[in-house]
Amino acid sequence: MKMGYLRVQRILKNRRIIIGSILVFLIILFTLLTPFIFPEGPHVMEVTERLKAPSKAHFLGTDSVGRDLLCRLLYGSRVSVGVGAAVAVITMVFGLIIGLYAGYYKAVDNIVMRICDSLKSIPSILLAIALLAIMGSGIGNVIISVSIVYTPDVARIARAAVLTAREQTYIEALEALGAGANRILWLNIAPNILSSVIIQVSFIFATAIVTEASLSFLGVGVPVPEPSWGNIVYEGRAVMFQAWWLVVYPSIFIAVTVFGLNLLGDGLRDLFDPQNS
Amino acid sequence: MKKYIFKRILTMIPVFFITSIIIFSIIHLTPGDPARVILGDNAVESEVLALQEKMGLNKPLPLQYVNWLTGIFKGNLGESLFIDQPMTEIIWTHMKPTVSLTIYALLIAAGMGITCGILAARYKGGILDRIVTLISLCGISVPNFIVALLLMLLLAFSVHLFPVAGYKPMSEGIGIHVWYLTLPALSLGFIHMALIMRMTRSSVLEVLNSDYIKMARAKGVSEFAIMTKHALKNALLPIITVIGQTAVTLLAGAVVSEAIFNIPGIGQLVVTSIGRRDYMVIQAVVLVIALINMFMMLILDILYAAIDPRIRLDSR
Amino acid sequence: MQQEIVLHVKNLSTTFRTDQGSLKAVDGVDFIVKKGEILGIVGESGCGKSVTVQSIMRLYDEKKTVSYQGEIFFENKDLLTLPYKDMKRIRGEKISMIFQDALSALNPLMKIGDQITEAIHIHTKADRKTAIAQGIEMLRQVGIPAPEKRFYQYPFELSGGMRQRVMIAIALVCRPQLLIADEPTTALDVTIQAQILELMKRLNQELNMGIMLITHDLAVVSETCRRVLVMYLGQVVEEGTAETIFNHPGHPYTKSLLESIPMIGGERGQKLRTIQGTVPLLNQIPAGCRFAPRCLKAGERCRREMPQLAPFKNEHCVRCWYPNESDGS
Amino acid sequence: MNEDRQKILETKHLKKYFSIKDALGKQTGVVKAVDDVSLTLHKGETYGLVGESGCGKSTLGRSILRLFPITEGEVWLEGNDISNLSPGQLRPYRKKMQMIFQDPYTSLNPRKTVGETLEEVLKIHGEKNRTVREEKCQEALRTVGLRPEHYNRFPHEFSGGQRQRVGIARAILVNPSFIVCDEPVSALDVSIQAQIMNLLDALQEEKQLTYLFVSHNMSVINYIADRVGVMYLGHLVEEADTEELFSNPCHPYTQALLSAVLQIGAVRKERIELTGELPSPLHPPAGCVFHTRCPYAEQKCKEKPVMPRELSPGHFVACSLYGS
Repeated sequence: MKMGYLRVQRILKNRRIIIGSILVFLIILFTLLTPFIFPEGPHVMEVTERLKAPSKAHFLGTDSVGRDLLCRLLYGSRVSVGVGAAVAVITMVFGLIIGLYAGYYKAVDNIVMRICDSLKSIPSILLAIALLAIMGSGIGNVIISVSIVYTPDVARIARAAVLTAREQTYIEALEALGAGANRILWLNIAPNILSSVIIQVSFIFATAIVTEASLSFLGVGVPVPEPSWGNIVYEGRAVMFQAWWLVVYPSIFIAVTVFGLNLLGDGLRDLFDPQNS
Repeated sequence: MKKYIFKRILTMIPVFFITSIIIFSIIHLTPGDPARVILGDNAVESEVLALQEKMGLNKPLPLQYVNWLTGIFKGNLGESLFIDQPMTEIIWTHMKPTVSLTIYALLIAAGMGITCGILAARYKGGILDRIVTLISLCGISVPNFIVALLLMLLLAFSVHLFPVAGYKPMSEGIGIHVWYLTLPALSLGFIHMALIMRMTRSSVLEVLNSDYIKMARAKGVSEFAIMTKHALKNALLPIITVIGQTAVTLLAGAVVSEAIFNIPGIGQLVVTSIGRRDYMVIQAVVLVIALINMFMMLILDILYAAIDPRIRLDSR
Repeated sequence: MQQEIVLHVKNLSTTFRTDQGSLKAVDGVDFIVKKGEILGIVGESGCGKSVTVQSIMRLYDEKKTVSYQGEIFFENKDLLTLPYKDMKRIRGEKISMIFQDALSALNPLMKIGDQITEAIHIHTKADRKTAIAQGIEMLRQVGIPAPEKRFYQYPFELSGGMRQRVMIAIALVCRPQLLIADEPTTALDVTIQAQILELMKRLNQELNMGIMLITHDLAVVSETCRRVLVMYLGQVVEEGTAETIFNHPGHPYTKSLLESIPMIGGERGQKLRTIQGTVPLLNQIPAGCRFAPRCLKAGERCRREMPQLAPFKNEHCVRCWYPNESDGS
Repeated sequence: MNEDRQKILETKHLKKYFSIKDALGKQTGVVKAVDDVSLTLHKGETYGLVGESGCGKSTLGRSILRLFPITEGEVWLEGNDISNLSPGQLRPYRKKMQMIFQDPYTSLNPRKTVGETLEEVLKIHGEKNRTVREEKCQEALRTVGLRPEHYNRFPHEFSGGQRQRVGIARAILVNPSFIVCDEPVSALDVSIQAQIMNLLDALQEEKQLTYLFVSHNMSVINYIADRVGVMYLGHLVEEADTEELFSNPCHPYTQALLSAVLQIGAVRKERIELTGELPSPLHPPAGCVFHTRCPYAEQKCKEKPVMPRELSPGHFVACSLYGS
């Protein structure tokens, strides 16, 4: 899509995008490189090395069963960032479709909006927990339930963007030309609202990571042997007072990633619609 | 005004029904038979049948739904399989801690959020503005269970300013009650404080460069009066919306804080009920929370209409 | 008698700091406003007319985005050097201003009465009761029917014309010496526009109050104003009485502007004259006379040297090396 | 006179009502935006439709183009009744009638280059071949006075006047016979206005186009229209040839409208000032809709509705003062 008018220096001048994308890039890079840094995987236990403070052997120390914290955190990032990315994509696709048709057709709008309101009135974590209780925990189910919880947010943003786009007279011009509804929706409205949807999705990516971590922390998310930032903290909590690093370092990992994503989202909003930054 | 409230209540009825259908279907679309799951695999067939009978699971689904719904209107929310108190009592006892926690967290979030947001907008671009923007950005980046654990480590464990965990009900004195709830409320409210701060700042900024502020200035109104008499009231509308949304998500957040500081709140009840498949309780609690949220949305709308004459008078 | 000068603007320049560098939206503007006179400032969008008047009221954010040069003398004080907080004694009491769209210029959540009495309480010591009485009387004076009822209503409950009158009432309730009207009738329909312009002329007589009328509509200026300034790209290119400007325009820009307006009664078949090219951006201002690239009579000197606003006939100044020696047709 | 020329467009008692529903979908009111309007346009003619905001002139233009369903009455395009055609049946007629919009800043898709916007027009009407499309679009750009290098630029790189030219290029691309111009010059500065009006004039000559020119500016209508219709609160209150209407306005509203129009240097004539406020379209006054503000209103004006009557050839007035 020709974005001719997004001049490069406007992007470079926008500090938030730069820092945000660097942070996100680093996290993704480490996630991909993990199998090379720790080829033996996250489950290696050296029982003699239990609860060791951060040292040269174990940069970030070890957990209650002697597994290296840095290794588990890196493998954990594959889960957490993976879940976040998957939720982001799913919510974007479904949110966009629902929002597009809800914004364009009044009938669809009433039904969809009532459902979104109802989904919204059930607190997100409870809804996620309830869904997980049905489907059983596991990465796939976590992704599905968190996506269900956040799709209404994207749908609401997409719908609002469609309603404003529809007021523009170039849509009326297309109708006067006899253009079909799908051509108007997908070739004219969708590309124009993509920017506000992408901004919302970057925030949902961050919130999804937080929700996954909270779910795992409540013991309903990713099942324990498989490392995820949430369940690492969940396990660390029991021995928190002897081994503070089991709680502090995962927190830093989560905070940095989510902070980077939020920065990226803010920067994109400045770039795409500067007036309401 | 009354017609407006009536109209709002009308629109809530379909939402209530859809919510109840969602909750009901979540519980009853469980793969496998809830009764067998509760009694465990080696349960005797007759026991399973008896339990099914007790829970009314053998009737067709729509009938069960109708019975459940009519039960609600009659105030009978079904009984818990593990706690032998009437459902309303179970919910009420678990509700009290969550309510005081949420209100306390909301006070912190709204209080800090609005004041910092206004100051940041008033001195746009100054150091205060940059600090507030940074705090609000970090605020939304750190999940509340991390904030909780860090607070626990810093303020409770190493410095003993606050109790590490636990809960003291109101009956044992306001001071202790609040003292125990401070860390949970702080951790719960921190993320929402950041959200309110961001929204307040952007909505005050938007109002400050509107035409009626320029007209007020052209009338000779002082900058202070512009902020207090003109800007704040207009900026209040979007702020109320975000506070309303915050209140709804606080109830969700409470689940995590209650788990960390083991406060016997509604969130704790749900998590344990889900653990032991106590469906009736899950259904009742989630429905009550949804009702509270809808009620809060109604209050929000009424507050909105009270402030904005265009809504109040339009619906004459 | 030499009418007393209310306002004297000397070599005013307003520069905006934007991310494309600093743009001089108003570049060396000079004019005077006499007591009880209606002065029209006319020009196409982007010519700096609105920036000029908002600079007089110093409505821009001086800390970050705007800097002023030149002097603005009012009651022999230079408004530009006055400390910012002292401006609030001038605004609304000595000089007040009304804007194009009353719906957005009135606080939507505040009753009309409160918005009027607010101005009274700021500038006078009147107690609550007299303020209300003054307010209602002012609403009646601007021609609002049933002012007592309207006093307690909200802006959105009134029609466009009515809201415009309320804004005028708010601006005039403290009897300022000068009213600045920035495109006051642009958003109104023809019949309502006529009513508002009639009202402004009546108030100008009754209160002997100077009015500065800023608009892009030459017809509004010709029917309402005594003296006219024509602006182009941040500069005054012609100044004179309405009668001379509209019948014997000196500057080529004014002349071709007048010829591109369709007249009722003019011959209908013949093509309208147009000005070729477009208004240059503020960061691509041509050397020499700013209208040279679009002017049919532009000579070598015009492209090299910027003409000054020089006297051309009595009470008629033009910024052009070769003003039109029209034969007074 | 214009009887022998071919009738391009005709509306018969056209009505367009918008119903206002409350939250439950119960209808609480009806806005009679266009109420029983009949007009005829002949080939190569410009019909000026004038009136203040809220009088329904834009709705009339959009109803004729069938941008929304018609409540009642008929629309005939080149002898075919298109009042109740389904979108599919309507498609061939879409090519014959097009529209030019008021606001140059929202009439073009900001994320598509001028070339893409124009080519999409031909794609919709089945022109598969890419080079043919590009040729036609470049040709259209040239006819509206833009240069080939504008083809790949985005709308925000153009001035208001240039964007309006692109809007005109889009309208003439399908060689329509009839164009609704909805306030095409109101948002433009005076000098640009003149350029666009000259362009529309030239295109009318060259392509024998018929315009329904909607505007609230009487001077613009006087210059460009051959025939004029004056609308008030959804009704066509007067209709005549341009010279006739401007020299001999009969309906009190037209007289008031003309007297309120400001003219440069014109000798100041006494002005008929309308009293009262424009009534809300939700509850239009009974009988003649103008009687609440009409200086000559009599008792009969308040009771029976008024049908247009032909005072002189081609000059219709809907006012009971001119009755038998």
